[in-house]
Formats: sequence, C-alpha cells, structure tokens
Amino acid sequence: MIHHLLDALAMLGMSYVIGFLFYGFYRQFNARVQRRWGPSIWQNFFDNMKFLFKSETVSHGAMFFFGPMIIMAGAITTVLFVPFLKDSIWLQGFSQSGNLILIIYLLVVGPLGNALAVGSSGNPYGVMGVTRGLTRLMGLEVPFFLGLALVMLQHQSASVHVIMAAQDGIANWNLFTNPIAFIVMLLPFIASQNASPFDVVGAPVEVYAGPRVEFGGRLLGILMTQNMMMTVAKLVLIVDLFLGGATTVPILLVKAFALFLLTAMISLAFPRLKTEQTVDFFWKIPLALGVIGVIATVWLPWS
Amino acid sequence: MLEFLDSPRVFHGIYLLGSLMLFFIGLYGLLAKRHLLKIFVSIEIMELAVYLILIALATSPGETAPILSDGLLTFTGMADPIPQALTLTAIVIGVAVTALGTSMAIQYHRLTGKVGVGEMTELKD
Amino acid sequence: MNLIVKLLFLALSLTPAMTLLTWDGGVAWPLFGGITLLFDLNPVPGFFLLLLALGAPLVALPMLRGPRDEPAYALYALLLLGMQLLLLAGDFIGFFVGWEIMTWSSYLLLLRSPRTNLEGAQSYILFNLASAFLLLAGMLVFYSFTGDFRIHAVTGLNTLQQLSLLTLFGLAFLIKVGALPLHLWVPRSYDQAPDVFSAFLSALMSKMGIYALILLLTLFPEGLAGLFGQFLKGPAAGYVLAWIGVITSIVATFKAISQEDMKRLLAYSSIAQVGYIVTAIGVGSSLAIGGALFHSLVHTLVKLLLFIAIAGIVLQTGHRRFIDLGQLIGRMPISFFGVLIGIIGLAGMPPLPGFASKYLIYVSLLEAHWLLLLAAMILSSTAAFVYCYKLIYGPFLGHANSPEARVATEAPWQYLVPQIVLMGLLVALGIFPGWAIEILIDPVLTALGMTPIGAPAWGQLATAYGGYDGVVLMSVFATVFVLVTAIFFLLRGRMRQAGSPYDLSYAGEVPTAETPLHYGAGLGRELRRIPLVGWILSHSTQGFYAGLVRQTQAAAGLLSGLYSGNPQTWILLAVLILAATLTVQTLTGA
Amino acid sequence: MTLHFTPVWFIAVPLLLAFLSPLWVRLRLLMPILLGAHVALFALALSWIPTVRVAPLLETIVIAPPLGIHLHLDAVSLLLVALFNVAGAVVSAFLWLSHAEPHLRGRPAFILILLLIAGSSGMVLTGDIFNLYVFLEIVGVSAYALTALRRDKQALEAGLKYLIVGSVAAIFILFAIVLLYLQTGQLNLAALARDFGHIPAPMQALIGLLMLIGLAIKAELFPFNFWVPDIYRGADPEITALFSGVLVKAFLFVLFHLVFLLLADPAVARTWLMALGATTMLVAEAVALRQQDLRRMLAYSSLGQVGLITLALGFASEATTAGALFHMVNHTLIKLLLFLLTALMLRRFLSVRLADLQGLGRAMPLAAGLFVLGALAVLGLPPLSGFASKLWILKGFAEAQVFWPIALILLAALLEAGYYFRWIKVFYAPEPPVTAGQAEGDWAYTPLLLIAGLLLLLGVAPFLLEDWFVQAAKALLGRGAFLESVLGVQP
Amino acid sequence: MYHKNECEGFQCEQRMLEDSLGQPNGEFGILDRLVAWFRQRSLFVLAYGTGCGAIEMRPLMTSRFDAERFGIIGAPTPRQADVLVVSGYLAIKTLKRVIRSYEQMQEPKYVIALGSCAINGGMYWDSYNTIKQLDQYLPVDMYINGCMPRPEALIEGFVALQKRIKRGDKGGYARYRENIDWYKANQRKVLGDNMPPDYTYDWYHTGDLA
Repeated sequence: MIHHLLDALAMLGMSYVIGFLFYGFYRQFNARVQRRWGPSIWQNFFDNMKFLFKSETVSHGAMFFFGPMIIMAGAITTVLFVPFLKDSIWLQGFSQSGNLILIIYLLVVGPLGNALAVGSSGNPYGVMGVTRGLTRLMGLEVPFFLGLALVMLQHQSASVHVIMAAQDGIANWNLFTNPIAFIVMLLPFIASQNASPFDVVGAPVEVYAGPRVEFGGRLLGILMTQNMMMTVAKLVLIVDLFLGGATTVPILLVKAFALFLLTAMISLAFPRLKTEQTVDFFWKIPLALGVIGVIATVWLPWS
Repeated sequence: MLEFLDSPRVFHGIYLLGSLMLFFIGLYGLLAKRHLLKIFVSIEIMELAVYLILIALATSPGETAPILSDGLLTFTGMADPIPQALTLTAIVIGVAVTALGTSMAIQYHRLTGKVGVGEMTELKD
Repeated sequence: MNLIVKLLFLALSLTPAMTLLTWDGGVAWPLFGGITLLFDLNPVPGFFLLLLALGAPLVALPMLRGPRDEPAYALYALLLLGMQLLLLAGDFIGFFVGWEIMTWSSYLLLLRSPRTNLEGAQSYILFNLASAFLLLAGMLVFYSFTGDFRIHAVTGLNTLQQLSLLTLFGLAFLIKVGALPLHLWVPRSYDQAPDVFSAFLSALMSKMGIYALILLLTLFPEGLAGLFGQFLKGPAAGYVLAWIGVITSIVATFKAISQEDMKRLLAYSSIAQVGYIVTAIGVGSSLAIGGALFHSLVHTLVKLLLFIAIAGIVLQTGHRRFIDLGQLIGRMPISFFGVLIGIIGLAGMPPLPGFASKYLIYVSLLEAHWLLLLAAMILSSTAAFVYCYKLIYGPFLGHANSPEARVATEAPWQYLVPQIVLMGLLVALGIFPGWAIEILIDPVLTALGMTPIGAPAWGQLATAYGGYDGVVLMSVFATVFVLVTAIFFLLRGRMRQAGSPYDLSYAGEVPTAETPLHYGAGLGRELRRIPLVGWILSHSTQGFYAGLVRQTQAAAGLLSGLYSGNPQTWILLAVLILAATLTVQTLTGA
Repeated sequence: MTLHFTPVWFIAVPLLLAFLSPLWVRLRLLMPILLGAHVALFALALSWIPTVRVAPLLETIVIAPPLGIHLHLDAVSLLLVALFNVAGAVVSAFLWLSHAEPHLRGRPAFILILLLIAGSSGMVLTGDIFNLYVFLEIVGVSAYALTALRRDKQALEAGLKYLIVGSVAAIFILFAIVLLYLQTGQLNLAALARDFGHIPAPMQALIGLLMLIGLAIKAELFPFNFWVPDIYRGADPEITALFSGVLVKAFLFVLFHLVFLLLADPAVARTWLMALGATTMLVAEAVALRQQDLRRMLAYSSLGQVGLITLALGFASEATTAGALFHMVNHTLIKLLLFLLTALMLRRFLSVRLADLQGLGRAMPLAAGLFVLGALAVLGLPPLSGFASKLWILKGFAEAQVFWPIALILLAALLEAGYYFRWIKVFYAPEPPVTAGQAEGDWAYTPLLLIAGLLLLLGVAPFLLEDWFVQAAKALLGRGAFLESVLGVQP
Repeated sequence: MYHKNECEGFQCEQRMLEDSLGQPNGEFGILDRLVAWFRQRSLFVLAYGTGCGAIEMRPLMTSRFDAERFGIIGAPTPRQADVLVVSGYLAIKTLKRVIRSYEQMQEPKYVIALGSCAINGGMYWDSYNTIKQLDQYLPVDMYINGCMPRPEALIEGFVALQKRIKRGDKGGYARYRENIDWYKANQRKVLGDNMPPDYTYDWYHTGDLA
C-alpha cells in the first residue's frame, strides 16, 4: 500500500517535473530557432505556479469548476496507468491493471472533461474551440490507433508490459522492427501533444476562440499542470512502445528527450494547419501509410 | 333444286353463319352504339344469336317438335328436346335481365337526363 | 380506477421479467398442417429477454405520466408479448409471429404521437414489413431445403442455397437493425415516436434485430466461418458484414453530428452503435460475439437512459431542438447526470461499460487481423465524441435560448426513477465488467458452442490481448478526483462565482440575452469542410427511396388508366383479348 | 313427421322466403327473419360436416344423373355454402342492428339478398352446367338490382354498368355451354368431364377461352375486372360486402371447379391461371396505392386478394388449394368487416374520401380499431387468420420449390401494406374530423366484433378448421372421386 | 475612500493614488515572497491596442527585444492575463471595453498605461471623444511615457513593474477595489448611461474581499 502510494507520488512528481522542464526546453529551443534568448527553462513552472497562486478565480458554475478536476484526475489516472520503467517494481503505478487500449481512451478523458467545463462557461468561443479539438481528435485517432494496433498485432498483446518486455536489445525496438507503425503514428502523436503544426485548437495567444477562453486563475493552473503531465505520459508511452522502454530513470529521460526533440523539430519546421486541413491530412497521408502498413504486414502472404 | 339445303351440314352451316353474323352485329352494336337502349338491344341480339346456334345445330332437318300429341306417340324423328327447354329458360332469363336493365336506364334518364353510356361519369374519382 | 389501471399496466410491463424468472419447460402450439410453434427459453434469447425484462418496466414508468391512455398501454403489452414470443420461439413460424406482432403493435404505438407524419409512419411500417417479408421468404426457402421450420443448423447446402438463405435473412435483419442503406426509417421513427417510446424502439427493438443476426449464425454449422472460407483470421462472409456495420456506424455518426434535433441525433447514434454490434457479429469469434452481447447490453441501458432523460426535457420545456434549449444544468441536475453518464457510456469512455464492450470488439478485430476495420471503427467512435458533446452541451450547458428553457424545472419522478436505476446499473457494470462477462455473457457463448471468455475476477476483463481492472480503474479515478478537488481547495485564493451568465470574455463586448451565445445547433457544422465528411453529409438515401415511391406511384397511375369508367372499353378489351388469344392458338396450336 | 334435410334446402329456403315475403306485412320482421334464415342454414351446413367427410352427398332432383339435375354437396361446396350463409347472416345482422338506410331494410333488399345467397349456393352446389347458368343469372340479376338499390345517380350508373358487363359475361358463358352441349350432348358436369377430352383440341380451346373470359369477368380477374371499382364505388358498402364476400368467391369456385373437372390434367391451365392471378394481384395492389376513396381502395384490395387466391388455386397442389380455400374464408370475413365499417363511416361522415377521414380514430375509436384489425388480417400479419392462410399457401409453394409466386405474393403484400397503412395513419391523425352524419349505436358493432373474434380465433387456432380445408381441397382437386361419385365409374 | 476635505481637486487625487503605492500588502511571509516571485517572473499581457502604441508592442515580443526572456508573454483573453497594457489614446467607446476587460481579469492584475495619450491625453488633450487620464478610470500601476515609447522603454517599464510585484507592493487592483465608487463615478461621468454592466464589479460592495 505504502509502496503503491510512494510509487504513485513518484510517478506524478516525475511526470510533472519532466513535463515543465521539457516544455521549458521547448520554449527555449523555439526561441533559439527564432534567434532570441527565450525564457528560462523553468518558465513553465513559474507560469504554472503563478496561476495556481492567483488570488482570484472566477467560476461559471459547478460543472465549470469540476471540469478541470475531471481533467486533472484523468491525467493523473493516465500517468498512473503508464509503466515508466521496465523490469522494475518502481514507477509502475497501476499499469498492471490496464493496457494500451485503455490508456488511449484515458488520454481522451481530458479533452472531454474540458469540453464539459467549457460548455458550462457559456462562452460560444470556447465551444468552438472544443469542437475544433474534438474534430482534430477524430482526425488523429485513426492513424494513431492504427499505428499502435500494428504494434499490438506484432506482439499479440495490448499490454504495454508485454510489448516492452519483447523489445530487449536495440535491434528489437519496435522503431526498427516495425518502422512503418512508428511513422504512421508519429504525426498523430504530435497532434495529440497539441503541438504545432496541429495546434490550432489551443492556438496560444492568437486565436481568441480556444477551449480555454474562459479559464483563468487556479483553474487554468490546473489545466496547465495536467497538460504537462499528460505530455510526459504520452512520451513515456511511446518510449515504452517503440524505443524499448527503459530500465532506469536516466535512460528513460534520455529516450523521452530524444523523442521529444524529434517531435519538437518537426513542430518547429511546419506552419500551422487549419482544423479541417489537419483532419484531411491525417485521413490522407498517415492513414494511407497505415493502410500500406496493414497490407504489408497482415495481408501479404509472408506475414 | 334446293335439296342440298336439306343436308344437315349445309343446313347447319347456313344457320351457324347466320347466327354468327347476328352475333357480330350485336357485338358491333354493343361496342359502337352509345345509347343505353341500343346497347340492350345489341345484347339481346347477341343472346338471340347464341340461342339460334343452339337450336339450329341441335336440330337436323326433318325432325319434328318433341311433343307427344296428335298421334305422335314415339320419340323417333323428334328433335332433341333439351336445347329447346334450355333456350326457353334462357329467353326468360334474358328478358328478365333486359327488363331490369331497361327500367334502370329509364330511371337513370329521369334522374340525370342522360342516355349515353359514355356520359356516365358519376363514379369518376 | 386511474391508479388501478396504471398499476395493472406496470404489472404487465413486468411480464418479461416474470417469464424470465418463472419459465419452465417448453410449450408447443400446433398451428396447422404439421406446423407447430415451439416455445422454450434458451440462454441466447434469454440474454435478450433479460434486456427486455430490464427495459420494459423502465419505459413503462414514464409512460404512466399524464392522463390514462389505455390503447397505448394495451399496445405496449401486445408489443411485449410479441417480443417475448419472438425470443421464446424455437421455430421460425413462432419467431415470425413474434416479429410481426412486434412490428405492427410498435407501429400503432408510433401513431400515438402527434408528431408522426405520413412519411415517417409509412417508412417505418414499410421497411419493417419488407424486413418481415424477407424473413418470411427466407423461412420458406429454409423450409423448402429442410422440410422443417425448426431453427437449427442445416448441413449439406450448396453455395447457392447458402447464399440465398444468407441474403434473405441477412437483408431482413439488417433492415431491422437499420444498417446502411436500409436505415431510412430509423431516424424518422425514433424522432417522431412518442418521446418515451423512442427509448423502447432504440434500446430494445433494435436488439431484436441483433438477436436475429446472432440466430442467423447458428443456422450454419460453423457460423459464418463455414460459409465462404477465411479472410485473414476471420470468416470471409463476416468481413462483408463487418464492413457493412462499420460503414453504417461511420456514416450514421457523421449524420448524427449534423442533426439539430436531440431525438434525431440519438436515432442516428443508435444506428451507429448497432453498426458496431453488426461488425462484431461479422467477426464471429467468441470474443466478438461476447463483445456484441455486451455492447447490446450497454447500448440498451445507455439509450434507455438518454431517451428517457431527453423525453423529460421535452416534457418540461416542449422543445427538442438544440437551438431552443440550453443551461438546464442547474434546473434539471438529475437529468443532467443522466445524460452525462449516458454519453460517457455512449462514447465508450472508461470506466463505464461502454469501454469494456468496445474493448472486446477491438480485441476481436485485432485477433482477426482486420486492422482496417479497426481503424474505421476508431474513426466512428472518436467522431462519436462530437455528437456526444453536442448532446450534453445543447440542452444543459451554454445559454438558455427560449423562455421555456429559462423556467423549466426537473422532470417528474416517473422519469427520474428509471434514470437513477440506469445510472446505477451503468456504473456498476463499469466497475464490474467481469461480472457481466461471467454471469450474463458466458452462458450465452456456451450455448452458442463457443469458448466462454471468462473473467479472473468480477472487476476484471481479460482477453488474450490483456485486460483491465474496472475496480482499480474506478477507485483510482475516484480517489484522484477527490484528492485533486480537496487539494484545490487547500490552495490559497478565492473562488468567485461569475455575477451573471453574461460575464464572458467576449472581446470586451457585453453580450446580452439577445446575443446568440448558444452554439448548440451549429456545433459540428464546420465538419462539413472536411472533404470526406462533407461528401457523406451531402448525400442521402432519401432521394433514392423518394424516387422509388414516385416511380411506383407513376406506374400505379399508368395502370389505373386501364380502369376507365366506360363499359364498352371493358368489353372491347375482353373481346380483343379473346380474339388475340384465339388467333395465337390457331396459328401455333393448329 | 320428421323433416328431411337435404342440400336443396340451401336453395329452396331462401327462394321460398323471398317469394313468400309479400305475405307478411310487418317490415320490422324482415331483417330478423333474414338473419334467422342464414343462421339456420349455417347450422344446417355445420350439421352435415360429419356426413360429408365420409362421402359427398348427391341430391337428385327427379331423374338420376347424368340425365337429371342433381346437387353435389362435398366438403368444398359445404364450406362455401356455410361461408355464404355466414356472410349473409353478418350482413343481415348488421342491417338489422344498425341505422341502415330504409332501402336496405325494405322488402326489395330482403328478397334480393336472399336471391343472391340462394343463387350463389346454387352455383356452388349444382352438378349441372345449365343449372349453373341459371343460378348465375339469378345471382347476376339480384346483384344488378342490389347495386342499383339506392336509386340515385351513382347507384343507377353502377347498376347499369354492372348489368351491361355482366350480361356480356353471361353470353360468353352461355356460348361456351352451348358449344359444350353441341359437342358432347351432355349437361351434367361429371359427364362433361368424362367427355371433354374427346372434343377436338381447337374446340376445347375455344370453349375454354369463352368460359374463362366469361367467368373471369364475373370473378374479377385482370384484365377483365375493370368494372369492379366502379361498381364497388357506386353500390352501398353493405351490398359490396356481399359482392366481395360471396359473389366473387362463388364465381372463383365455379371457375376452378370447371377447370379441375374438365381438364384431366390441370397443369395445362396452370400457367394461364397463375399468370392471370399474379397479374391481377400485382396490378390491383399497385393501382390501389393511388386511391382516394375508401370503397375504391377496398375494391382494388379485393381484386388483389382474388388474384392471390387464383394464383394459389391455379397451382393446384393440395397445400396451396387448402390455403387458398382458407384464404377465401378469411377474405370474405375481412371484407365483410371492412365494407361494413365503411358503411358506418359513410353514415357518420357522408364521405369516405381520404381527406374526410382525417382523425377518424378520435371520432370512432372502435371502428378505427376494427379497421386496423381487418387491415392487419388482410395483410396476413399474425396473429390474425390472414397470416395462417397466407402461410399455408406460401408453404405449399415452398414445398413444391416454386419460388416466384412467393416473391410476388410478398411483393404484393408489401404494396398492400403501402396503402392500408396510409389509411391507418390518416385515421390516427391528431386533428379530429368534421362529423356530418349521425352516430351509430353500439349494437351495430356486434356482428363486426364477432367477425373480429373469428379472425383472431382462426389466426391463433387454425387447426380448428384445418381438417375441413384439407378435405375441401381434396374434394376440389379430386376429379376422379367426383366422377366416381356421380357416374359410378372410374374414368 | 476618497476624502474631499484634505486637499483639493486633481492634486489631491494624485496624492492619494501615489500614497497607496509602495505599501506592503499586509503580512509578507516566505510563501508570499515565493508567490510574489513567481508572479513577477510570469506576466501574461493583455495588450489592448487602443491606439498607435500598439505598434510598439509587437517588436517587444519578437526576436530583437524578446520580452519572453522576462517571462512576459501575450494572453488571449482577460481571464488569463495579469497585465493590461493600454497602448495609446482611449476613445470613450473604447474605454468601456477596456474597463470591462480589466474587470474580467483575475487578481492580482496590473495596468500599464503606455504613451502620453493614455497618461495625460497627449496630443488628444482637447479631443471631444478621448479621455485624458487613464488613471481616473482604472488604477494604473505603471506609466510608460513617450509618444510613443520605444520597446526598450517598455521593457524598462515591465521590469520596474516586476520589481514592484516582487517587493510585494499592493497592486492597483487593491486601490480599485477600495475606491470603486470614485472610479465608477469618474467612469460614469464620461460614459453616462453607456456604462458596462455592474455584475463584473458589484461584488466589491458586498464586502466579499479576499
């Protein structure tokens, strides 16, 4: 019990810390690409803390308040169901009670809780943002799931543990044994991280109508927190699935950072797409790749 | 000279031809005439043609009426009685139908002033 | 008197439950000419009888609201009778009798709604009768092959015979479940039916089609697998069926998103959900059938819940369009929770059981290696989030858009009791998916001659691809939720309730009651800009069926020209036909 | 002295009553007597069931067949006679119990209805072809007169049209009879059946065609049934109920009786008759889709059912025949129900057009409910009797592995549903209709409820009559047995 | 509250406003210090581009001046913003929007008046439809002078604000709350009946203070 509690706390703390550091890094990296200094690597932490300690928070009713709580709970649950380490009793959370498909669905709890709260605020711009978000979700889930399904099929299991355990040695990483799945899944993964070029939903700063239009103060702080934790959960999940997982925390950090760097570079290289362009893109390019992947790995006789 | 007419085939042929002509005249009237009474007349003509066929073809020349009287005590040489009975019945029925039809036509004419079968349009939807 | 009639009706609505609990032994009813109706309770229909037993009283309760309506009560009782006959039938004739009683009594119930229009009613009855007649044709073909009306597996059929059976029965049942492109009647009738009765239509009657589809599998010795060989790791015949199901669900989902009426939206969502079940039946493995059964169960509960909640809203506000509602969350909190739980179940989110059933179906698709189907199914189930959101946003969140929505009060208790019961059932099933598997589904699978799925514990769902633990999931989520909320309140700072619903950050502008702030009806409209969705939404089968009706009418008009009012024409025709036939006879015969 | 019951009673009693009717003055007794007569004859028919099961009953009049006239009571004719008397009883009960118009309760109506039933029974019972013609004309005359009984423009027009077309049909039939007699010298049906095969083939064809067209006009088969909707539209619905329930059935029976008797191998005519039946059914059901007047719609529906029965009888297998006979019974009951309901509606709203019957379900809930019941039965939906009979027919086809009639029958049923349910929908429209006429007392519904009960009973327990239908089918198809019973020889 | 008897007119008001600056915000413990530090390190700016000063906000965010290194970044809505930058002259019509936006911000919140026009009317001193002094209507925390100020000046202003926040100074929002009647009276003077609705501030009256 104590072990579980400590383990869970460790996972949460780690995901939070990694989360704001990675985000800070991303902002700095972004600044350097744009030839400026950029904020400190801790900047996201500062922002988050500031919001969490705002002295005033406006609420628009019970659902508006509970929405972020649901999101936060969903995010924490997600983190707790993703195994961070392989062959270890630590940083496992409750991942033995879950599986990949469950995690994919848990990833969606956040957006839906958010949607409830936004709707409750009564701001139509927020709801427009939510619709954009759900639309994007609709676009990205198909290739994302297809890529992961290829991995599940490869290992005949939906258990992250099993998939992780099967990838001993760098040659057995799914990144190399099933590269097409990785490629299929990569861009949707970026979109699910709410990163450019698929970030029109949140559209930081520029577009008035985002899901968070009505959130301020501590509720916004909660939303930021869960976002960072969720990002880490997703990164770790992909590391588990494609990069062979990690046996120790440093290795995990390295692998996650490498993956993060890859996604960050892709993000920075492309301009933003409109929602329908995003969806159309996902249903054309990654999905077509996925279909090719399915044909190559399942339909053809050698498979 | 006209003996050949007494041979049954010719005799029957003539009657058949005649009654068929009658039948077709009736049919023509039925199809071409518009007046209700004319139509009834045509129907009657057709019916009569059928009776005629029956009577004529069932009777050969030289046969007598199937009535036992005036010294005729046997059935030899008599015509087949059944067609005659049938025809009598049929005529009665035919008359009844025609009478009914005529009375209905008259009543219809009194009500509407119409006599033509083509003018009957009350039942059109 | 009033009370007695209503209590009697309520008692009648419990008959399926009584049948389920007290049935012992078969009943045979000879009809004529060697046709004997056999009735007995088997596990497979028993499962569906359980759904009926659950749903019937829950629908009956809200029906009691308002003035006494004996015809409706009587028809409802007849409908229940028909469905029980259908489920108990051991032979096709009994099945058909039940099927038809169900069809026409539900049609008459449908007519009791003042909103039913001619198109809706006609499409309902004609599609359903077409389905019934196809079923009858299938039965007769079956009879001519086997000389027997009993429902049993037939062996030794050639491909053509199998195909004809499969086509006739398949079409019949696909119409009943509302598969594309035979779904025209579904949205119309679910929309126009009396509000509470829509729940019955969607939740229970569509399940009869599912039952029939499962029954179809048992007609062939090895299910679909024995028919036309394998495709990948599943039956090839099922592959087609599965695609029908998936395409149905995709199209119906997008149609649902574009609806502006709550009940129509739910109708399309029913089509979509049943599409998943059809897909699962197409896969045909024990896991898939288990998933199909589980999803039937969940869909029944969810749709009962949603339709009853929506019926409550319509009752209280008189509006059914999203554009006329809004902000009912404070005024109808229980209904709000009903719809919330309902859409979570509908969207298949963990931890509610909708996820468990979808999980089984996904895994069965994976096991069959039918990944494209899996992707398509994911598409429709993620797109379902949009309409689920629309369903809760439209009536409950946002701003009230009509005077009635501003003053509405919570629905009467007759509507709330079923909702609370259903919410409880859904949550319980979500926590204990293994229980449902063990107790409800495995006996059915065993009866179908399949390997039971089994569950290590009541809280756990286990498959070859791994499983999850509903208890852990639920407790983690609940604990975290409570803790997060508690911690939030520990933080310093003040929560302040916005002084007005119009206190919105609205680019500095001040919105008023006149400002169009409710986004309900337009939600999802922008999806049209996505090429695929736009294509789907701009096409409909309605035109085809309307054209069919027009052509039939035109043909009827042409033929009715023959029935002129002129006796001479009649006679002329008769004579001409006589002459023509005679001529032909003489020319050919002589 | 014991009364000697013979089949002649079926014809003699109504005729006697009809001709004696001027003897009593009290008009109020007419309808009870009519009802009583039919009920008594029905009871008489029932009492013969055991006898007929053993062997057909031959009632010779004056001279023994084949020379004399005789009545032939076997299972099938007993069935139809019983049916006709039920129909007569129901209609007379309805006329008695409801506020029927005076002309329908007067002496002429009394006489004509009796004549109609007597003639129909005669047609079914007689074993002599000329006698058949006589009964046919009796039926015809009474039908023409009944049609025109109301004596307004519409009724007279319908009566005239009916008379013209009916007479022509009678001429065709008479012509055929004449030719038959000239060819064989026989009038007895059994003897004709024996000798028909010896007639030269072209003459057989001519006789067959003449007979077929004459009877097809009478039995309302396409393309000889164009008169039907007009007549059904013009006559009173109570009368139409008799036409659809009794007359057509009698003529259908005569048609098939002759076919099965005269042709040693009914397969010769099978294609023809089945084609006729199928076309009749499909055309009628299609045309009915567009009808705006209830009487017309029911007329077409009636045609459709006649087509179905023809299709099934034409196939001439035992199962389809039994089913078809069952369907005849059902159809009679259903059409009685529907036409009598039409009469009620007509009295209430003075019109039975679709637009005028909007929301009838509110003004006349029982009538609307019974209409629904009738519609369900005619569509062949369980648990009503139409289902059992249709199933029997379809089962017969399925047993023989002939599938196209099944497809056509189901298609026709679908079309039929298309218009029946349109009417039902309109009946249950939310807005109540404008009532112009008088409301009806509850007693008028008694016979209708009786029929409804019968429909339900026969639907749930068709085995009650199963044996009778099978016997009847055997009797209808059993040419050999017929010849043997009349002529005493095996052909 | 505003005491009329101590001094007169504009001077008096000015003194009162300046007095309230620089007073520590009650107790200032370790947690408060930390929080104040986080607050100053992360300023989300709602840049209300009322006039030409808005032009100068853009370079501030871009590569050359890069305000993000100070933790200053734009915010899309007033709910998320900490700093309201009123950049340039304020037409009466705009004032209403600015007031509403300010009231919708979550405390702690700060106002920066950018450019002469917002501080004292500037070249629009005698315009009929602009206001002259923003601080009569909203509590300004920082005045950045110039017509227009350069981005460097803006940065300096922001940094000065950050210092003040870090010190735990009571922000202008406290002043606004305390003197709400005065501010509202001023606003009503120019806006007349066209005031923004009450519900964004009326809780100040109910004693519902933090």
